[in-house]
Amino acid sequence: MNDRHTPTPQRSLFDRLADMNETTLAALLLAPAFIFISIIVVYPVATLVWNSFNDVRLLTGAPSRWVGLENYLLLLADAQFWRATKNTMIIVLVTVPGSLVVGLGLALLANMPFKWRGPIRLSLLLPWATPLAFVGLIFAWFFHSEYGVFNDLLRRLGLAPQIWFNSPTLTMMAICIATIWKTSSFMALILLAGLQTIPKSLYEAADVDGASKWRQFTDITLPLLVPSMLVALIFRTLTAIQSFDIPYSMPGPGEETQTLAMYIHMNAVDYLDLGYSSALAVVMFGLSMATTFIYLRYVKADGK
Amino acid sequence: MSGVSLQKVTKVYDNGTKEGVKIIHGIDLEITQGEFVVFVGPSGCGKSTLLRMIAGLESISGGTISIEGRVVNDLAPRERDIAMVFQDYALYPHKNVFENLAFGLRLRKFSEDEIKKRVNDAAAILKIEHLLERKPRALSGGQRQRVAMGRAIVRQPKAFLFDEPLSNLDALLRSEMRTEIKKLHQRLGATTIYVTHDQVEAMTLAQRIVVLSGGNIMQVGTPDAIYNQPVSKFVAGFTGSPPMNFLQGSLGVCADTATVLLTDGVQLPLAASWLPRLAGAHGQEIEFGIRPEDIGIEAGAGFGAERAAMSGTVVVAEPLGAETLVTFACAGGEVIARMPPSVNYRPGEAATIYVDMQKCHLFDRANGVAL
Amino acid sequence: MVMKPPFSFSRTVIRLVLMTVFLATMYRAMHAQAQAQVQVPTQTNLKVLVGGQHRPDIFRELLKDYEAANPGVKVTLESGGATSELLQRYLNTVLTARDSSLDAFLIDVVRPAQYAAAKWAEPIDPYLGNEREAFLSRYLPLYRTANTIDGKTISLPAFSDAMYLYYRKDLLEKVGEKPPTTWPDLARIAKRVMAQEKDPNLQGLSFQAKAIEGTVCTFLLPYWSMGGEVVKDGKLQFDRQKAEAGLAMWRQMVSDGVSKANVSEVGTDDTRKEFQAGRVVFGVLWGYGWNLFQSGADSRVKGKVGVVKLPAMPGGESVSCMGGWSWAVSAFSRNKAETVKLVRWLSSPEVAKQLAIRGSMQPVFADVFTDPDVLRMNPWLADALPVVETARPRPVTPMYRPISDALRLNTNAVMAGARKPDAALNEIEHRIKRALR
Amino acid sequence: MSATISDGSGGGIFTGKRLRWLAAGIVLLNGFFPALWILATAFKSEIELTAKPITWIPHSPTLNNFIAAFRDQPLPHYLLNSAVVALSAMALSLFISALAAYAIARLNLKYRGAILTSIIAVSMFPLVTLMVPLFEIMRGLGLLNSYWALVLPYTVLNLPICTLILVSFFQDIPRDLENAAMIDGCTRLGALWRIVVPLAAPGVFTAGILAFVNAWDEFLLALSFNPAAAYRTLPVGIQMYQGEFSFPWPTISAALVIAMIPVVVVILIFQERVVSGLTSGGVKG
Repeated sequence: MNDRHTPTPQRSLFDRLADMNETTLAALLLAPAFIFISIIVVYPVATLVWNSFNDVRLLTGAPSRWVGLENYLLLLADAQFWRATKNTMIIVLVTVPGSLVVGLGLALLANMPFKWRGPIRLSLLLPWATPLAFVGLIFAWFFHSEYGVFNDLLRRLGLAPQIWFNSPTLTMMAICIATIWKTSSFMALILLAGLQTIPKSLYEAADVDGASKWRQFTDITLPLLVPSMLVALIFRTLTAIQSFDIPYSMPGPGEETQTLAMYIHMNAVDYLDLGYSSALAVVMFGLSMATTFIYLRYVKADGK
Repeated sequence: MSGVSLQKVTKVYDNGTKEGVKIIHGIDLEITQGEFVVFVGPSGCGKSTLLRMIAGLESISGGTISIEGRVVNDLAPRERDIAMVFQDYALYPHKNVFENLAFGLRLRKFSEDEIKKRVNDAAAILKIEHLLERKPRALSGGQRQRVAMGRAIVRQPKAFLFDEPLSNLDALLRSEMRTEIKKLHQRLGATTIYVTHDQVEAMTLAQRIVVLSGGNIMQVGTPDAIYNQPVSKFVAGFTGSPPMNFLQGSLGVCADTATVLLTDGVQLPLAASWLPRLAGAHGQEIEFGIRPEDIGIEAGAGFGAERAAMSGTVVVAEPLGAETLVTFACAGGEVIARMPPSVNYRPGEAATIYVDMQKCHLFDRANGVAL
Repeated sequence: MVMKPPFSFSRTVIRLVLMTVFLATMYRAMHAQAQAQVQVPTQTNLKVLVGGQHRPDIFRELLKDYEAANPGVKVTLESGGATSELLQRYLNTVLTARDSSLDAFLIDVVRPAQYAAAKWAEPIDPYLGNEREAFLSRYLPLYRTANTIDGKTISLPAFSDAMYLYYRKDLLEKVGEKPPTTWPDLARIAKRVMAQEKDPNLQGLSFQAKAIEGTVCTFLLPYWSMGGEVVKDGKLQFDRQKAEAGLAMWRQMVSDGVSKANVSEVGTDDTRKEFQAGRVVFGVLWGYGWNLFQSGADSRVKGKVGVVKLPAMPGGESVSCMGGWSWAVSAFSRNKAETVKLVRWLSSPEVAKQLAIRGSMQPVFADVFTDPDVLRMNPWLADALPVVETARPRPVTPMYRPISDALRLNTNAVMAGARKPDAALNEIEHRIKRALR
Repeated sequence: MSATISDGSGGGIFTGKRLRWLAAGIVLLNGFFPALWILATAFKSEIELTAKPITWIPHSPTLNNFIAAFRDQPLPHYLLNSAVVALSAMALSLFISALAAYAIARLNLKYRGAILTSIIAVSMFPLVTLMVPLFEIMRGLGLLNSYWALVLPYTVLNLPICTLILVSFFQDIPRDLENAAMIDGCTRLGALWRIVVPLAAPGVFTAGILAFVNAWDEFLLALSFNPAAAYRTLPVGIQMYQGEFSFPWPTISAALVIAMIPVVVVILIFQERVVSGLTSGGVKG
């Protein structure tokens, strides 16, 4: 039967490329990713570090000048830097656990057997898909002292309405509430994914063993969710450190509720002070790194 | 004409050291066109690696592989004009059966008519015409197996490669598909290389069996040769079900007689035909091998002239319907014998068994080589 | 593994790419078409940017006249950020990028120093030649100075502005008071009027303390009045006592009930709206309010409004905060000569007159202030000229923006009660020093 | 809302129908309330907006705000810009991360772990920190005020999550499928595009949706790199409704409603895939 062989496909240059040995092929496949990363991340980070040791103020028109650690020294003496850092840390410390708890609650609720899953899913996806800048605007409106729905609710409950954006504390509260609303839904989606990978048989076994629902939650659900939670927490923390859109849309009095990201943006775009803003950025990058390492250490310790 | 030819083929994996790990140690093998060859051996023996090297899925570290006279060392799998049936079938889950079969033809730019014709022909041969519209996940295991074979057939390649294709099927389907494969080969007459760890498949399908171990060829031969003239204890122990029994002993060789001395003082006289081969082997440590069907309970008909009696104790009897397997403890070891269903042993019972000394095998205990 | 229904990735990607390309092409085509309509050979295309608050509609009409008078020149008007800050942020990006698509733009009167230092504006002088002195001397001296940095004309004045004290003639007459000349005086009169009217919605004084540019003036008005300076010869010259007294004066207004408690939420137009609604006795506001008070459809104060210069601190002098905008020619423009020509026209007395009549924008020429046609539409301009002539420019420095932030954000925080004056002044000092380092 | 409510597994404490309704109510309220409120605001007139006490449902609904939303700003233009940027960034990041993920998941790589880690490390760099030098780069390349100014950074910022998801999906696909395709006549890359990627469709889809939403969401770079009206994306464009002196809430609400419609439609169509993609294990890294 072998009289009619199928023809061998032509070997084009592309084929030769495709047939090369695996290491070369792998290098080629990884190249676009790394070229892009070099342009968009590596080179900028290098410039950033370089700029942070220079006085680069485009507004003055003066040429940039090596100043060593001067920008960092300025930063240490800058009350606004410390305030912005404090605000950023507050947002991290409030909204990360906040969105985890709310997200877990939403995930548990959404994991219940509903007939109509569509609306439930949509309601989990909607906050996630609403751009942060919109969320900022919407919640700024919610907290408006005269026409906002929050004060209306307070009034209806017989409580005193507040001028939210006149007080740093209340503004921070409003920012945190908006942030938690926006971020808890994605958290819920990830945790929902985690919940659905827990085998039913574990709960059946626990039922047979006579464990209460609460014990099942603390002894089965929570521990098995830890891996999903950790991943979600790392990403959530990194984004919380970068909080910009929501605080930007909901400014409090003065710069009392400015975040680090906003301060960097202000120095960079409004003051065109690239040296100082770079130093700020390097500090912020340090914060992100440190956070990631702390998490990773925890993950490793947990792994053992 | 040569179908597939392997010359000094080696495979070395990089493990960080300078030498690497050698998986295949210089294989030489000629497979003639249209021949059905089975690679058999325990897992890890390198049979699958060798098959994948022929397919082009593994690189070749040394030597040459040629298919119908063309060296294929540097050709990509698609350029070797071979077809392969995988252990888990590897059907494209997102394509229906027709498209699974047609995929290779489409890539080779066949006309639509030709594709239809070939797919329909293959489907007819494999009796899967009614499944063409289905997706793989809607097929049973046996049907998937047929589709996988169909995908190979439509291409009309220079060689078929089978990688343990039946191991995921249950026993009944397995023997059915075994028959199908054999029929198919008889019908198509294509060069076929078939990898399995199942010696029954090897025995039933192969025109020639290649027994592999540790990346070396142990023996190449027809099923009959492999079964009846194993070159080593390894090959002997690999074929047959249940496998050959081995008892430890030594040789007693005189001028005109040779005897196997087993433990507990059991002595078995060897046929005279052995003598030429055993010159100077007196006292040599050996393994005495005898297949279960060559042990009987009586000196009656069906056995060759020279039988030796051994006394032993019944350990367990396993009736299989057509026969009963009886395990005896004797001569410091255990032997399994294939008995007629009529035997009626109780465990612990003493019995005398007869060994057909015409069919026995002797292996050097040090290196396992047949004497 | 469980497989999803058929899904061809490549097909989807191709579709997406095609869709994107289609959308982009469509978009480009739309644009190209819009431009093709005006594409005539040998034609000069100029692009001019104004802010959203600069009445682009009026400019568009005026530019049609220019195009008619100058065949071969086509001017496109783009309107950018709504506030001075947003407009500047836009220009910051465009100009740092050395983008040549904008030929001229309106810049706030506080910015020429920055444009000079950053070399973003093409100095006008070389294009004026011998006419230079004659041309520039027509402008109000204050505005000529404001647009001249280190002897170079960075931009040409477009219109002037200043902060005025608007007051309710009717209410003051009722209590028999004249417009106040000092801030304590103002507080006193306001309290009398409020006591007289017994209207809980009536406030004595509306001024701005929201974190907006106008709040810089709020800080500076009493500070200047006492003779304070912020930047001199590029160095900070900060008088804490005067600054503290100024802030104390404003806080006093709130604690006395003359001004609203939430003054930190009050922006420029809040003052305008409330005054217009008849809920304010005195209002500190830019010139744009007049027209709206007198002719706004829903104005409740028609014919009841007076304008005077701002009160002084006790023992100090009366000052106003100088405002206004200027035309700058982009240093990256590809048609500088044509653009200078356009900008000269835009800042000419003829255009100033039109702007004053149609949009009641304040001119930068003394004779336009007193032009009969202009005065017929805007009689108040007669009163405005002396105020404008004595207004003071905000600190002239390339680093104006950070200084502005320091002043207004801290003033806002103090007025919101979120920061102690002492801490705020420390911060003002610290940040300005840093900006000027 | 704390963990005390339920174990969530197959009913838990919430066995009663009424409690289940309560749970659904909480989730729905949380998800929909802001959107509904904005929808209601969009139909209110300026006068009704400042009425006290505020009204929850518009008394005399008006479409004027929608008209104003289209009149005051080129809203369709912003929508188009957002769509072009988000779709291009999505397509590009899927393509690049599919190649990288394939190399990591399948090929013989020496420093597999380190390579994956270094791609994921990209997400450790806060956007604002990169903004200034990126601005310089875009300026240098003359890309400010262009689609590329956003597409390039969005592509890279999506690489970590896309690569992570695709690697885990690729690893789930039996190698022999690819081998079969190569024997059938595909090149290695051909097998990647024809067999591996389609089979990883749920993962590709999840990664794509995440990439799309991330790009659709982004504000900071869009604000800084593309301030010109012709290239403004929606989040930036929406901010343009506010004036020097005013903040027209009803118009902004109407614009928000219009801006959200495409996303809601996309979610309605794809919600099944989004959730199943996320839950099929991709995101858990």
